[in-house]
Amino acid sequence: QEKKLKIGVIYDLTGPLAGGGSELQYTGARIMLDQYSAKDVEGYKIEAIYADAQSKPDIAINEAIRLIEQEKVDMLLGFFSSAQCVPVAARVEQLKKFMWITTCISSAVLENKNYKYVFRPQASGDQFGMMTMDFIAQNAKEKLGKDPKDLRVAIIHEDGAYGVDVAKGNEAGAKKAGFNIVLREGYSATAPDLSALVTKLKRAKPDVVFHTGYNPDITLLLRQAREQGLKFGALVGHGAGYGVYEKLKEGLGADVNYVFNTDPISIWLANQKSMDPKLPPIIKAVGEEFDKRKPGVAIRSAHVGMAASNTYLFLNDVLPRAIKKYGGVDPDSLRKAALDTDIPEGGTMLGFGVKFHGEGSPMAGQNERSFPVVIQYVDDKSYVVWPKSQAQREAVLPLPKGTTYSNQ
Amino acid sequence: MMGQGRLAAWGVGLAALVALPFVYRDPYHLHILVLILIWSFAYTSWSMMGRFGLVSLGHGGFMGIGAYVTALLWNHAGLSPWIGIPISMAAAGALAMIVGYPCFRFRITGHYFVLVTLALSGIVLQVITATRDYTGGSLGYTPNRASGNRLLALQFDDKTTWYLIALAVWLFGIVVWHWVDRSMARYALEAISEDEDAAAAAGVDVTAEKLKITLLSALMTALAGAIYCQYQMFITPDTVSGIAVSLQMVFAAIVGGLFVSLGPTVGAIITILLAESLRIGFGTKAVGWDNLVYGVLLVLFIIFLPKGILGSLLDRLKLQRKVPRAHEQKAVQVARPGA
Amino acid sequence: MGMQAFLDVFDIYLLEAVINGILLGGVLALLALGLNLIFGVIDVTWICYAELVMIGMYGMYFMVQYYGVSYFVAAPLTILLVAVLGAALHYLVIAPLLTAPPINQLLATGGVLFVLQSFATVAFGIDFRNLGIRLPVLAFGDMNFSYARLLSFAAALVGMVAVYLFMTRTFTGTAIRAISQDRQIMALMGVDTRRIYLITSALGGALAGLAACLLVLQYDVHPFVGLSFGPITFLICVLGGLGNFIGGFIAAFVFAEIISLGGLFSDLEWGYVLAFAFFIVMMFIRPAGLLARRR
Amino acid sequence: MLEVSGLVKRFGGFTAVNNVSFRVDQGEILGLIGPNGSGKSTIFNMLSGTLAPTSGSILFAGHEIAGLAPHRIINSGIGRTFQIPRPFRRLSIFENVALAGFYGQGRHSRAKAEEAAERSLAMVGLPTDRHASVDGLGAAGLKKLELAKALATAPKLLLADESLGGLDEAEMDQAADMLRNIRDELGITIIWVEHIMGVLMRVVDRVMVLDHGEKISEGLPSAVAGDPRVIEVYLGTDAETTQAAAAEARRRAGG
Amino acid sequence: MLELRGVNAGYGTFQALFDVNLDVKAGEAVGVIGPNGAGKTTLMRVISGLIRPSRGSIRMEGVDLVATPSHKIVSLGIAHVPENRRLFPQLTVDDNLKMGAFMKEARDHYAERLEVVFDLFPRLKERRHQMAGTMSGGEQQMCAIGRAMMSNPKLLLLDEPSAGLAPVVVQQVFELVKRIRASGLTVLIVEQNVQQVLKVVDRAYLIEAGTIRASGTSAEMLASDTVKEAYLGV
Ligand SMILES: Nc1ncnc2c1ncn2[C@@H]1O[C@H](COP(=O)(O)OP(=O)(O)OP(=O)(O)O)[C@@H](O)[C@H]1O
Ligand SMILES: Nc1ncnc2c1ncn2[C@@H]1O[C@H](COP(=O)(O)OP(=O)(O)OP(=O)(O)O)[C@@H](O)[C@H]1O
Ligand SMILES: CC(C)C[C@H](N)C(=O)O
Ligand SMILES: [Mg+2]
Ligand SMILES: [Mg+2]
Repeated sequence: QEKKLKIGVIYDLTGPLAGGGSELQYTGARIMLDQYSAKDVEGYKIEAIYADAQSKPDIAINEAIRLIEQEKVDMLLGFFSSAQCVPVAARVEQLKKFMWITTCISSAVLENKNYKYVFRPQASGDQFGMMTMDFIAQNAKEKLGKDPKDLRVAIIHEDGAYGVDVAKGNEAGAKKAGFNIVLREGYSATAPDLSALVTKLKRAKPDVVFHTGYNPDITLLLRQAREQGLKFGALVGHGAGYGVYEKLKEGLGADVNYVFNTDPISIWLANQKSMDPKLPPIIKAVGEEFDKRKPGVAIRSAHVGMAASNTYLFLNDVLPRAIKKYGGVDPDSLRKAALDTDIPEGGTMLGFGVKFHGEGSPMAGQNERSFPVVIQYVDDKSYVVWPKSQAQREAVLPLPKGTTYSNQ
Repeated sequence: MMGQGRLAAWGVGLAALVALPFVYRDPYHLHILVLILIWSFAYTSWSMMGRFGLVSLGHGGFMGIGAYVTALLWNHAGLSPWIGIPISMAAAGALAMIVGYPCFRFRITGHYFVLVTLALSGIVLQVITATRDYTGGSLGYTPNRASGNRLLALQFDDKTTWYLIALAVWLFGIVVWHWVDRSMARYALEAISEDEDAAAAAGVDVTAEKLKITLLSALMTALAGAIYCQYQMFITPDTVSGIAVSLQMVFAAIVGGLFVSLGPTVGAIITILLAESLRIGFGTKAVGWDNLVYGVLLVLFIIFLPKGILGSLLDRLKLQRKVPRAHEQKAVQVARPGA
Repeated sequence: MGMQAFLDVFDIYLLEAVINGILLGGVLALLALGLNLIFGVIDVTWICYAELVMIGMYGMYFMVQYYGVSYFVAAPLTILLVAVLGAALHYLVIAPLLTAPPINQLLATGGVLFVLQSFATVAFGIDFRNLGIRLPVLAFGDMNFSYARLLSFAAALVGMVAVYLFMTRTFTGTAIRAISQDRQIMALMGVDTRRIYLITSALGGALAGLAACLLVLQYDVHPFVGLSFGPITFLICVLGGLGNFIGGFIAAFVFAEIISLGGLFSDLEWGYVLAFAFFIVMMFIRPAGLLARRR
Repeated sequence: MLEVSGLVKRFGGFTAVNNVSFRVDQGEILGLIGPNGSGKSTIFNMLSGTLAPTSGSILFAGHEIAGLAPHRIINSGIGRTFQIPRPFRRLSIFENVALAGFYGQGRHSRAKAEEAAERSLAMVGLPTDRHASVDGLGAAGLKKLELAKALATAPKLLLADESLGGLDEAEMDQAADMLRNIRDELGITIIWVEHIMGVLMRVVDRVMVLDHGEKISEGLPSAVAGDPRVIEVYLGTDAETTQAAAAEARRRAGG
Repeated sequence: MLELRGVNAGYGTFQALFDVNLDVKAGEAVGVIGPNGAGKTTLMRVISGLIRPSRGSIRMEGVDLVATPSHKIVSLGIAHVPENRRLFPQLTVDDNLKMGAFMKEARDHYAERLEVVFDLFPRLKERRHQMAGTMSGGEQQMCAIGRAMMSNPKLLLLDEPSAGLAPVVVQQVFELVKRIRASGLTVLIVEQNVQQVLKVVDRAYLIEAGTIRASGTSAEMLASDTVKEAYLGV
C-alpha cells in the first residue's frame, strides 16, 4: 500500500476576505504544495485537498469537519481569518487531528487554550501591535521630537478578530511606552461611512495613527480622511489590507507613499545574507511561480510569502522528522515532531526562527521566535525599516511636508 | 383528521429516523443531519408565523438571543443551559412582545412589518458586535467546556447523542405546528392575514392572536439558537443573528413549502444539501460557481414552484380537491369605503 | 450635565459631523430614490437593489479603467446598462410572480441578490477595485467638503425633484402609481401594463445606475459592496413613507445625521444601533412615514 | 338597549358624523338611511369598534363601549356585516362562520362554535358542508355569508350594512324576510342600512335619516317618507313608492 | 356599432357565456338584465377585453375586438365602468380621473373633459383631493363613471351603476344615462333595477345562465312573461 499524507487546505477564495489577502495566501501555500506533490517526502506522497471557506466561519467549520471525517485527511493547513481559526482549532483538537496554521494571527486562537495539536509558526496579533509601538517608541524622541508621554497616538481597527487582537497589542505597547492614547476605536469592515471616525480623529489630533483593517475599509477611511483634512505625523498599518500594495495604490494613489506596514517580512525583502543558504533559491522559485500565476504585479504581496514559508517549514522540517523519528504521519507523531522544531533566527524565509511554546505554556502551539517587521512603502517599493537587524533603510518619519496627510 | 394510514406512515418514518445513527455512523453525514434537523426546527418555527402572512425578518434576532444569552449565562454566571435556555427563550419572547405589541396594535403589516423586523435583527446583530467585551464581537463566542457533568452542561462529543437531541427538538416543532394547525387559532390567524377588520368584526382579538403566535414562534426560534450553540460550541453574530440568517429562514421555508408541516424541513434539506453538494462538487476548481448555481436554482424554484417544493408536490398529488385561490383573488380586491 | 461637559462633546467638530451627515445623507437619498420608486410605488420588492448598483459600479470601473472611456461617456452608458438590467430583472423574475404572494417576489429577488454577488465573484474576481479618480476637496477653514459627496447630494436633489414631478405631473407617472392598486383594471384605462412595468423597472434601474456612477467615486467596488448599503436603504424608504419621494429624501438625512452624530459620541456601531432603534420607534409613532399625517 | 349620544367622527378636517344621538330598543328594527357619504357606515364602524369615535358616548346594555376594541364589542353582543362582503377566502364557508362562532362568543368551546355555525348557515340558507369553498359563492351568497358570520357571534344587536346591494329582486325579498325572521325568531335587535326603500320600509319599525353626518329626521317609516327634507336630500321621486311601501307595512303590521 | 356573434367565454374551466349574440346600434341605449351570476358582468368584460372569448366574434364599428390588445380597445371608443367601481383607492379623485384620460387621444382634451365631468358631478370637484378609497360608496360610483367619461367614449359600458346608491342618486344616475345618451353617446347598461333601467333604455336583453333568454324593446320586455318569471320568481 502506498504511503500518503493527505492535507486539507482551507482558505477563503470567495467572499469579502478573499480579496483581503486570503486568496494570495492560498496561492502561496499552493505553490509550495504543488512542488511537494511532485516528489515525495521520506516515502510519503503529499496529497492536498483544497476547500473554500467563503469568508464564513460556519462554512469553515463544516469544511474542516468534512475534510477530516469524509476525505479522511491526516491534518489541516491554512486559515486566513482568526474568526475561523478559533472554532476550527477547537474542533480539530477535540477530534485529535493535527492543524498547522499558516496565517490567522489572533492570540485568541491559542491563548490559554492549551491545545496539543494546533501549531502556528506565524507571529501573533498582539505581537504585531507591540512591534509597531516599539518601533515608534524608539523613534519618537529622535524623529518626531516628542517625549513618549507627549506623543498622541490613535488606535483604530476593524472590529473582527484580527483588528481587535492587534489593537490589544497596540494598547499594551502604548502603555508600556508611555504614550498618550487619544483615541481607541473599532468599526465594522462593512460600514458604508467612516466620516464620524475621521472627525473623532481630527478632534483627537494624533501624531501617529495605528490602523488595522482590510482593504475596502482602509481605502474608505483614508479617502475620507483626505476629504475631511485629517493630518498626522505617521500612519502605521498592520498587515491584511496594508499588505496588498496594489490595492492601496489603486485606491489612494500617491497618498500611499510613506505608509508603514507591519507584517511578517515579505520573503522577497528578507535579508538573504543572514539567511540559511538553502532558502534564497526557493524564494526565487516561489517568486517566479507567483509571477506566472499572477502576472503584472508591482510588489509581490507579503501574504504570498507568509503562506509559502510557513507551508515550506512544515513540509521541509516537521514532516520529515515525524516520519523518520516518530514513524508516521499520525497526529501524535506530527505533534512530537513539531515540538522538536528548533530553528534559529534566519532559518526561515521570513527571517525568524522557530520554536513552539510547549504544553503548559499559556500560548501552547505558538512560535516563540517569530516576529513581524515594519516596512515602509516609498515610491512603489517597500523597504524594511524595523527591527534594526533587518532594516534596509532609515524610516521616513514623520510624513514629509507637502504630502496629503502631513501635519508638518 | 389524520387517517390511520398516515399515522402509521409517521410511526414507521420516526422509528427509522431514531434507528438511523445506530446503523449509519458516518460522522460527517451525521453532522450534516444534525444541522439539517436543527435548522429545520428553526425554519418550522419561522413558518409558524410566516404561513399567516406575518413575514418576519427579525427571527435572526431571536435566534441570536437564544444562542448568546445561553452561552453568556453559562460562561459568566455558570448557569447550566438547562436554566439558561429557558431564560434565553424568555428574553427572546420579551423582545418579540416589545416589538410585536406596538406593531400589531398600530396595524403595521405587509412590507412595513417586514422592514420593522428587519431593523430588529439588524439591531441585535449590531448590539452583539458592539458589546464585544462580553460577547467577543465578530470574533465569535465559545461556551466554556464543561469540567464536570456533561449532561448538566448540555455538552456532548458524541454525534449520535446530538442527533437524537436534534431529532427530538425537530419532532417537537412538527408537533407544535400540527397543534396550531388544528386549533381554532389557525382560523383566526388565516382570517387576520386576509382582513384584520373583518377578523375583528368576527370577534377575534387581532392583537392578542398575533402576539400569541409571535411569542410561540420567537420562543421556538430562540430554542433553536441555543441548541445550535450547544452543538457547534461556537457562535458568531453572523451565523446565528442578523438579516442574513433571517433571510435564510424565509428562503428555506418558502422553497420547501410554507403551508405544509414538513415544508420547512424539506426546505432545510434541499437548501443545506444543495449548498453542501454544490460547494463540494465545484470545490476549488470553479470558485464562486457553487453560489451562482445555488442562487439560480433558488430563483427558479420560487418562480416555478411558488408553493414550495413539498407544497407543489402535494398539490399535484391531490389535484381532485379544489385549491383555494387566495392570491388570485387579491388583485380583484375593490375599494373599501370607510375601512 | 455641566456646560463644560457639554462643550467637551459638542465642540466645533459637531458642525463637521452635522455636515458629514448631510453629505452622507445625499448618498443615501440617491440610493433610496430608485428603490422608493420600485418598492414604494409599484409595490414590488427588489431586495437586490444594492446589487444592481454594484453591477453598475463594475460597469463604470471597467469602462473607465480598462477601456479608457471618459467618465462622462461611461456614466450614461452605465445608467443605460443598469436600466436594461432592471428591465430584465422585471421581465425574467418579477413578471412571472406578479400574481404570487408578495413574499415570493421578495425571495426571488433575494435569490437574485445571491446570483449577482456570485456572478460578480465569478466574472470580475474577488479583488477590490478602485476607479482611481480623486476629486478635489472644497475647504472652508477647518471644514472640508468632499466633491464626490457634494455631487451625490446634488444628483439626489435633482433626481428627487425630477422623479417627483414625473410621478405627479405626467400621465405615465400617475399610471405608475396606479398600477399596484388595481392591475387588471389598468387595461380599461388604455394602459399597457407591461409597458408601464417595463418603464418603471428601467427607470428604477437607471436610478440605480446613476447612484453607481457617483458611488464609484467614493467606494471600492467588490462583489459584496451592496451589503454595506442594502438594508439601510430599505429602512430609509420605509421611514420616509413608501413611495413618498420627499419623505424618503428627508429620511435619508435624518438617518445619516443619526449615524454621523451617534458615531461621534460613541463607537460607530452604536450610531447604527441608534439609527435602527430610531427606525423602530418611528414606525410606531408614524407608521406611514415621516411626512404622513397621523390617522 | 343601545343609547348613542353626541357621536362625532372627524377625518382630518372633515366631519363625517356630527353630533348624532339616538336610541334603539330591544327587539326593534331600526332603518338607517341617508344619501351616500352621509355617515351611515361610519356610524356602524364606530358602533362595532372598527373606528374609534372622535367624541360622544355609546351605551350598550348599560355599558359604555365607545372606543373599545372591536373584539370586545363583538363579544359584548354586537354583530355586524360589511357593506362590501369581506369573506376569508382561505377558509371554507363553514370555517368562516365557525371562526365567528368561536371568537365572537368569547372562545368557549369548539363544539359550541361549530353548532352555532351550522345553525347560522341553515338560517341564511347556505350549505353546511364543511369544505365548500367561498370561491363558489356569487354576490348573493357572499351577502348571506356576511350575515351568517354576524349571526354566529350570537349578537343581541345586529348591524346590517346594505345587505341587499347587488341582489336581484327575488333575492332581495328573501333577504328582507330573513332579517325579519332573525328578529322574530331569535329576538335580535337590528339596525339596518339600505338604499332600496321598497324593501326596507316594509320591514323596519322605525327609520332614522342622516345627511352630511347629521340626523335630519327620525320616526315611523310613513312619517319619515313624508318628511320634505328627506324627500329632498334622499328619496327624490322615489318618495311615492317609499310611502306606498311604508303604508303597506303599517297595514300588515296592523292586520 | 357593436356586434357580438356566438360568443363563448368563461373563467378557466368554467364557462359563463354560451353563444351570445348581441347588437348595439349607434346612439342607442341598451340594457342587460338578469339574475345574479347570469353572466352579465362577464359579458361586459368580454367586450372591453378584460377577458377573452373562447369562441365567437366581437366587432366595434367593424373592427375585430378579439384581435385587438385589451389596452387598445379603449381608444376605439369603448369605456367600461366596472362592477364594484374598481377605483384606485390610494389615488386622489383627480388622479383617478387622470387615469381615465390616459390614452393619447384623450390626453389632449384633458382639461375640457375634466370640466364636463365636474359639471356632471359637482361632488367630485369638492372632493378632488381626497383619496378615492375613503369616499362613500356613492361618491365612488360617481368617480368611476367620471373616470370612464374622461376618455370621451362613443360607447359606455355601465355595470350596475346604481348598486349601493341612494334613491336620489339612483335617479340622478338614470337621468345621467339619459343625458349621456342625449349627447350622442351609445350606452350598454347592466342593471338589477329592472323597472328603472327599462325606463331609460331603448332595448334590453335578458340573460340567464350565460345565454340570452329574451330581447326586445323596453315596452316588450316590461310586458314579457319571461322577464316577470325571471325576476319575480313566479
Ligand atoms: N373571476 C372569476 N372566476 C371564476 N368564476 C367567476 C369569476 N367571476 C365570475 N365568475 C362566475 O361566472 C358566472 C357569471 O358571473 P357574472 O359576474 O358575469 O354574473 P353577473 O350576471 O354579473 O352577476 P351579478 O348580478 O351577481 O353581478 C358566475 O357563476 C360566477 O360565479
Ligand atoms: N378614512 C376616511 N378618511 C377620510 N374620509 C372618510 C374616511 N372614511 C369615510 N370618509 C368620508 O366620510 C363620509 C361618510 O362615509 P360613510 O362611508 O359613512 O358613508 P355612508 O353613509 O355609508 O355612504 P354610502 O351609503 O355611500 O355607503 C364620506 O364622505 C367619506 O368620504
Ligand atoms: C494579517 C492577516 C493575515 C490576519 C488575518 N486576516 C486574521 O484574521 O488573522
Ligand atoms: Mg356605507
Ligand atoms: Mg355582475
